[in-house]
Amino acid sequence: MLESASTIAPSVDRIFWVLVGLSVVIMTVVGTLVLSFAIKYRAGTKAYRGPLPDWMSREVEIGWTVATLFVALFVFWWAVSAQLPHFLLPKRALEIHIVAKQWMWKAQHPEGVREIDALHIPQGVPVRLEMTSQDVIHSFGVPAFRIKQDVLPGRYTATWFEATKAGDYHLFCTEYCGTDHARMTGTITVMPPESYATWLAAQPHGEDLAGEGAQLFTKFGCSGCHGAGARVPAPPLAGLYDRPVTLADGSTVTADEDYLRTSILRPEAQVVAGYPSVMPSYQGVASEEQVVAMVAYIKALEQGRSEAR
Amino acid sequence: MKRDDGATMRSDDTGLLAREPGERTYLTEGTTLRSWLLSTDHKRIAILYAVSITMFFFIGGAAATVIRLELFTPKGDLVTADTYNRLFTLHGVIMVWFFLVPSIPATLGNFLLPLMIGAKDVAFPRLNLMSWYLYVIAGCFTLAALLLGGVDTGWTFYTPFSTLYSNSYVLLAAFGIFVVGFSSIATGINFIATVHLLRTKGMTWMRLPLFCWSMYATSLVMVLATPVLAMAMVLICAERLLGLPIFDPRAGGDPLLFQHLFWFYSHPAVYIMILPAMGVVSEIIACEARRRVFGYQFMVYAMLVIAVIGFLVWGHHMFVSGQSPFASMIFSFLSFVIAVPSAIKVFNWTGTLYRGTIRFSAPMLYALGFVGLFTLGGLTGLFLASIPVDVHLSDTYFVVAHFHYIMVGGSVSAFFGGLHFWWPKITGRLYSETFARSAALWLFFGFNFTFFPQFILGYLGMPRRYHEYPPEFQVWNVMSSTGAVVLAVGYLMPLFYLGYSLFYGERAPDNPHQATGLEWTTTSPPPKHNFLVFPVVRTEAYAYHDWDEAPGKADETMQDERA
Amino acid sequence: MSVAPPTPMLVEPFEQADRQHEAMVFGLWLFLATEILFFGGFFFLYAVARLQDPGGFAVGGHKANLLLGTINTVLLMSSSATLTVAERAIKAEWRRAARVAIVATLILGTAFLAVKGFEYHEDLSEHLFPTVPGFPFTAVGAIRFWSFYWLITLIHAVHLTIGLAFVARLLWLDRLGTLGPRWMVAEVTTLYWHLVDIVWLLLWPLLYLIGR
Amino acid sequence: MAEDRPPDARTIVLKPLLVWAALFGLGAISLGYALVPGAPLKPLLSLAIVLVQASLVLGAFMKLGKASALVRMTALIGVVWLSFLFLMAFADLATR
Repeated sequence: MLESASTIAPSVDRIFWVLVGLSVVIMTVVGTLVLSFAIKYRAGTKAYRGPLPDWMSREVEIGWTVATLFVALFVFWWAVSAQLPHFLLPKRALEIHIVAKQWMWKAQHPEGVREIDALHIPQGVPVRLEMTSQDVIHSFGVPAFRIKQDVLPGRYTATWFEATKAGDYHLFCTEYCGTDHARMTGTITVMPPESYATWLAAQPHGEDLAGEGAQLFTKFGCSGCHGAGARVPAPPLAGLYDRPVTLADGSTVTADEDYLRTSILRPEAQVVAGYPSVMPSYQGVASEEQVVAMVAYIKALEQGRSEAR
Repeated sequence: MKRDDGATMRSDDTGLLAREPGERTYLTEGTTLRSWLLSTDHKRIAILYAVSITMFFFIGGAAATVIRLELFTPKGDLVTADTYNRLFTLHGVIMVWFFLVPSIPATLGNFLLPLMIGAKDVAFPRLNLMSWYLYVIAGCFTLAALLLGGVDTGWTFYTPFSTLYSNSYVLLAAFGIFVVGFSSIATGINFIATVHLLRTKGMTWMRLPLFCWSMYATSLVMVLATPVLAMAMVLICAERLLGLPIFDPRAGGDPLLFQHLFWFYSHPAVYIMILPAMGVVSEIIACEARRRVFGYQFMVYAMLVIAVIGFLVWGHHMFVSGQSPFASMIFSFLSFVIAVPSAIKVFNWTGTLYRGTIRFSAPMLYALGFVGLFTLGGLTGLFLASIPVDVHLSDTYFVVAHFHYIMVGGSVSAFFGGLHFWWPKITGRLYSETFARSAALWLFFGFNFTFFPQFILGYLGMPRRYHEYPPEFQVWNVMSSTGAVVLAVGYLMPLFYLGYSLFYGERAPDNPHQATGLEWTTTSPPPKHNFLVFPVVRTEAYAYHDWDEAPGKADETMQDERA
Repeated sequence: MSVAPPTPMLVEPFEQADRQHEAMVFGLWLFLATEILFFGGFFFLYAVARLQDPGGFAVGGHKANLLLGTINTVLLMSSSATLTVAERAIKAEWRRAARVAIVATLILGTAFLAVKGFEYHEDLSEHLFPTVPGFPFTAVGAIRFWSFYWLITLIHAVHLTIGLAFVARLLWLDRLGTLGPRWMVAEVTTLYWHLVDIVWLLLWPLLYLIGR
Repeated sequence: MAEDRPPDARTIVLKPLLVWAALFGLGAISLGYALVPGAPLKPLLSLAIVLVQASLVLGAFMKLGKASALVRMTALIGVVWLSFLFLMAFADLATR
């Protein structure tokens, strides 16, 4: 059957096979009852057909209804409790940025390596995927890891997994996205950490992601306002990532990747309190990959160092 | 052909439309095309609907056959990617809105509801005719969209693909669906008013046959869910026609907003498709097992609970779409709760068979097939309601198998069962039982052969809407495709023997199955105003035997009355 | 003056007047429930857009033409009142008063559409349509406000035009002289009209009073 | 559906005009309050006034109060089902 190559795969499979078992039991119960009644009470047989036995009464019906409800709620509790740990994204994880485009996947490693329709990751290391789409809704689905997450245009969606077995696994786009939806596939290559490191070093790459972001930071003129000696009033970016920010309309939001991306592309949507809304929108100016690089740079500022890890 | 319980029948063949010369039935009321196309008789409108949905059923079925032929091979070699996308969209749109949603309510419901509650006609006969014309107009728009080039958005019309990136005839199709929505709203309003206001003397709520309850519950869902679909389609048309950036992500539009509005209709829509099937199956099983329905009140409350909670569970279509974990957990919880009423119904159908006198007529085969397939379909729904398993199975062939088990295994086989069960009442003719039974068995195996392999494909991870797939999935796809060919042939069979029975079939007596129900107390086919003398109801529905009596005894008394 | 309304003309399946009356009112209210859900979906869209970017929304909303909006609200309120007068006059068989009240409703309704048309002309001259090149706003909230404004007012205007057609039908029935016995049709038409009025009563503050 | 008193000029013309005046007054209050700069809770108050206006139209013009229980239930169901859409959709939108 399907290999289970991630930490959550066994728990998903356990629920799946228990539900298969439950279904087989219920199907056999209903099947045998229907078949035996059909044979025993078919027209022409001399089986006893008196009034219903008194145990088959209202109370029995209420009984098995409540029993069914109890089984259903048990399965619900079990499924949710298995899913809860997966909802929380691990903080210490290898961050891969995925940009989906009509009919191809583009991956960016923090070290600046870029891959198309392929993703090399180390075994045994939790990997966090920050994903966005340049056009329509796609979906990052890896059956072997039992994970799937729609990739939405206009915002970041994230999921994570930790691969446990080395090898090549299918990557499918599992949300209909147009003509070549069926060809928007790729392979995830899980490698032992050492061979991942050698593979990484062998890849041709210039600056790492945050470094690339730094170059773009100056190229797009962000440093003019947000830089060290700027005279124009602009919110400071050092140490901004993951901190609460109070907005002009009084609400506070945490400065996660989504906030940083929206502030770059649609600055007037979330104006910081105490600052005029003068920042120009970079929608259409900076591509998604460039925004990803700049967001990585701003996050890197948090440790007060300009280059990445 | 004699029914196996020896009911006598006159088989003199006096023309197509009536039993004796000069007998006036709703068929003899006018034979011009105009008398059919402008008739406000609920029975004629039912037949108009039956003809038009059969046409759409075969258009949708043809698309499905080409899809399955394409999936014989891993490489996309029969049709291009774009044609394949337009084929499965055509299959989805036609089958959902132009066959399944109207199939049982608009044909059997229209024909039988007034008969079963002892009324002359539905509450608003002209609105009923307008409902069919809305359906026809919508059909023209959708067929125009398909003939001009088709739609490639999938039947779900997800934005921003449907609004910004698709250059197919989305506008025409969306307007077609907007109009067919009003057709089902009109039918829904009609049925609710009819059940409330036109029940005959003695027909209290708790004496209503379960088919009428299913029509009532379905109409509630049709009336309350369809407006939001109409609104979603207006939004798509507005964005494509006027360019208003409602779902445009660059202008802050949230693609999930459309999904919420779409699924707010589309999940109740699947209950629109299954509730009538439950009503038909309850009628058939009670009659063919000669027993009162086990737990009648539980069956009624189960249908009403399904109709209401059906509006609160739509989020289980969006577990992986970027919905908040909190909302996913709430929708998952409510999806588990709604599984319980369906379970009650399956237990009660099985309970009805206990100590019955079961006859295996063709309708009964379809009904028993329904119980089996609907149970498996419902159980796989539990898989998809639990979040971790749904994350793995979402948008794979597991989902395709799940909803085909409910819609085709459940709703279509119940529709065929109902069509066969009431065929003598509708047409006044008897069909050949041997052909009908073999077709039922053929369809049962063809269906399982087609869709069970898709559960396995789904677990292995084959995504939906793929015309090219990795080679390791080919085994199951070939199995499913051969099954589909068997199924397609199976669906042609009823056309022949039912068509044959129309012209050369035996004349049907008023009550060939000795069923209880007001529709069987009038002639078949019934006169224009249904009853020569309006019946008064004194007993509960399905009074096949007294409470403290065995079913066998009641049969003899019924025979004596008849002879 | 007859105490009860005139004996109604009975239609197909109904034999008693009160059953037919109950059926018509109940059937119409079922349709009004679908209208509530249909417009409700748009107000849901409004709520999401406004909560997403309240500031931009208010900035966009400020440019809506308050004067014309208020005039329209008064026009529609008055048309509801005149149509109620008409309906009660029909039941009391005051045919002349009914005819005057129906004509008044038609005039008020058409006036509403005229003012609306003029307002659209004003808005377009100020490029207040999101895709028109000179659209003065870039804020997301403002873009969404104006797309909602055009969408909902056009749909409301379509509903109003259909309502006007049905009210005009009453005038036609009166000319045929059958309006008295068909007072139920008049009552049902007024129910639809009042819902269109209520939708506008809710729309007016949402479109014109925000950002003031 | 006989009126309780014989219908005369009072019920046919005067009452609707009174209701119209009430609607007009409420609209004026809503407009006035909205134009006061810096007044708190403007949206809340305007919606509350709309609620009063709507119930006036429903009660006086549409006679929902005198309608049968079935009809009143239908009107209620329309609003209750709409609240399903708002509640469940905002369960997602508000907690994202």
